Amino acid sequence: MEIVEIIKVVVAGIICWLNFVLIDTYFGLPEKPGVLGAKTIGEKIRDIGGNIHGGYFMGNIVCSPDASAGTLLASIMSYLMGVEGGIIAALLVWIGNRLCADPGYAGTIGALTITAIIYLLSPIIEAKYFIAGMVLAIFTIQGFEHKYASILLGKIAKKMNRGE
Amino acid sequence: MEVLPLISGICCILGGIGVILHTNPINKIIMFALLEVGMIGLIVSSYYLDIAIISSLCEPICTIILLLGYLKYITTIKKKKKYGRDLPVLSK
Amino acid sequence: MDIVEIIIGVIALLMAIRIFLTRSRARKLLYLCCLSFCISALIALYVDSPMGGIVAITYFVCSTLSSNAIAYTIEQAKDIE
Amino acid sequence: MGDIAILYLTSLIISLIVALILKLPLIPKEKPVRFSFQTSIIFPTPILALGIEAIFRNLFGNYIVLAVFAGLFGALLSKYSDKLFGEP
Repeated sequence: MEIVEIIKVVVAGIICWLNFVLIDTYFGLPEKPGVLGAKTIGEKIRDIGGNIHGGYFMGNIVCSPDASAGTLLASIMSYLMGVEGGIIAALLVWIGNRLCADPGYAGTIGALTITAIIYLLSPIIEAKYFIAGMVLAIFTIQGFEHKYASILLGKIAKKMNRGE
Repeated sequence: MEVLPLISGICCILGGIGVILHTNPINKIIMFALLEVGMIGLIVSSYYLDIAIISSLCEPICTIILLLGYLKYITTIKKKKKYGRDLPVLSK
Repeated sequence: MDIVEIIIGVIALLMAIRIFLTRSRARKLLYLCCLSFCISALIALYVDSPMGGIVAITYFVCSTLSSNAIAYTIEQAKDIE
Repeated sequence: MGDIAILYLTSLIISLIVALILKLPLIPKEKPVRFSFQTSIIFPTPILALGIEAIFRNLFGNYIVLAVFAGLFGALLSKYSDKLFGEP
């Protein structure tokens, strides 16, 4: 039975990865550093041999709650409260975004889309596996190997016409 | 054997050692943030949820006060060095 | 002991050790961000009631504010020196 | 099920009407849209109204009056968010 659970976690992780990377790239995170702190992280990533636009992406995730935070918090609230929890999470993520001097398009739209996906997939994959999947997805970008992750993010940004 | 108290305890111990061992002030503040992470985890693991909300609201405020003090310290050192370079005129 | 909690716990342990060992200041912030994702998920899985969700959201937003301030200060300190 | 849908629809429609009365623009005037801080009818107003309605329904119960107030508060929060959070 453990094998089935691990397969569910991996599939949920792939869905969450596609969700937050595509939404963040579409709303222009790799294009420019939104706040001053993201600039220094991007230049640091460039110094160790990565891509500068991937570095801006990582810095913007650290400095304000974007679609990654929206995905995690909406899956937590929909595990605890059902569909209404996702809407409450979208409201609170918008307030957090405005506190960090960010327009807040990416966070709320990411939260609403993951709520819809969890509601559609709930007979097959429960919301508990999406939490672990989101942690696994953020681990592959922020925690595993910064150089290659930033090169991959830069290629995706170039393909979607955001940044160079 | 639960997972949350175990991870929080390890974070507290590592943060406490790191605050002593690192020498750069920014590194000390980052290690202090790691210690606060473990502290909030330990509070939640004994179900004191209201205290957890209050302490996680107060955490960025105390970090910002420490950082303001650090910036003031750097600026003071810079000004004193410039003033010290001008001083030898008096000592001649 | 659930398989979901074990996966998140292993990732959190790895991140705590990597924060302690990395030398660069800017890369420590990236690992700290990943650690706060893990702790926020663990809080929600441990408490298992709507109040736990409120605690998780409050904790995550406030830790983001704190790391925003630290990154801003690194840039300012580089400017002054 | 039908009652809950009616409550959410009420708060959504009330928030749109109040936003029209307060003269919010339909979409932000600055281009490109994804970097502008200006609030408009399409983006934050319906989400704020639905979120406040969800919080009210979980705290106090299913009343139609609370849905009307939720729509009113959502539109007001969307209009005056610049004064509340500070200009960027």
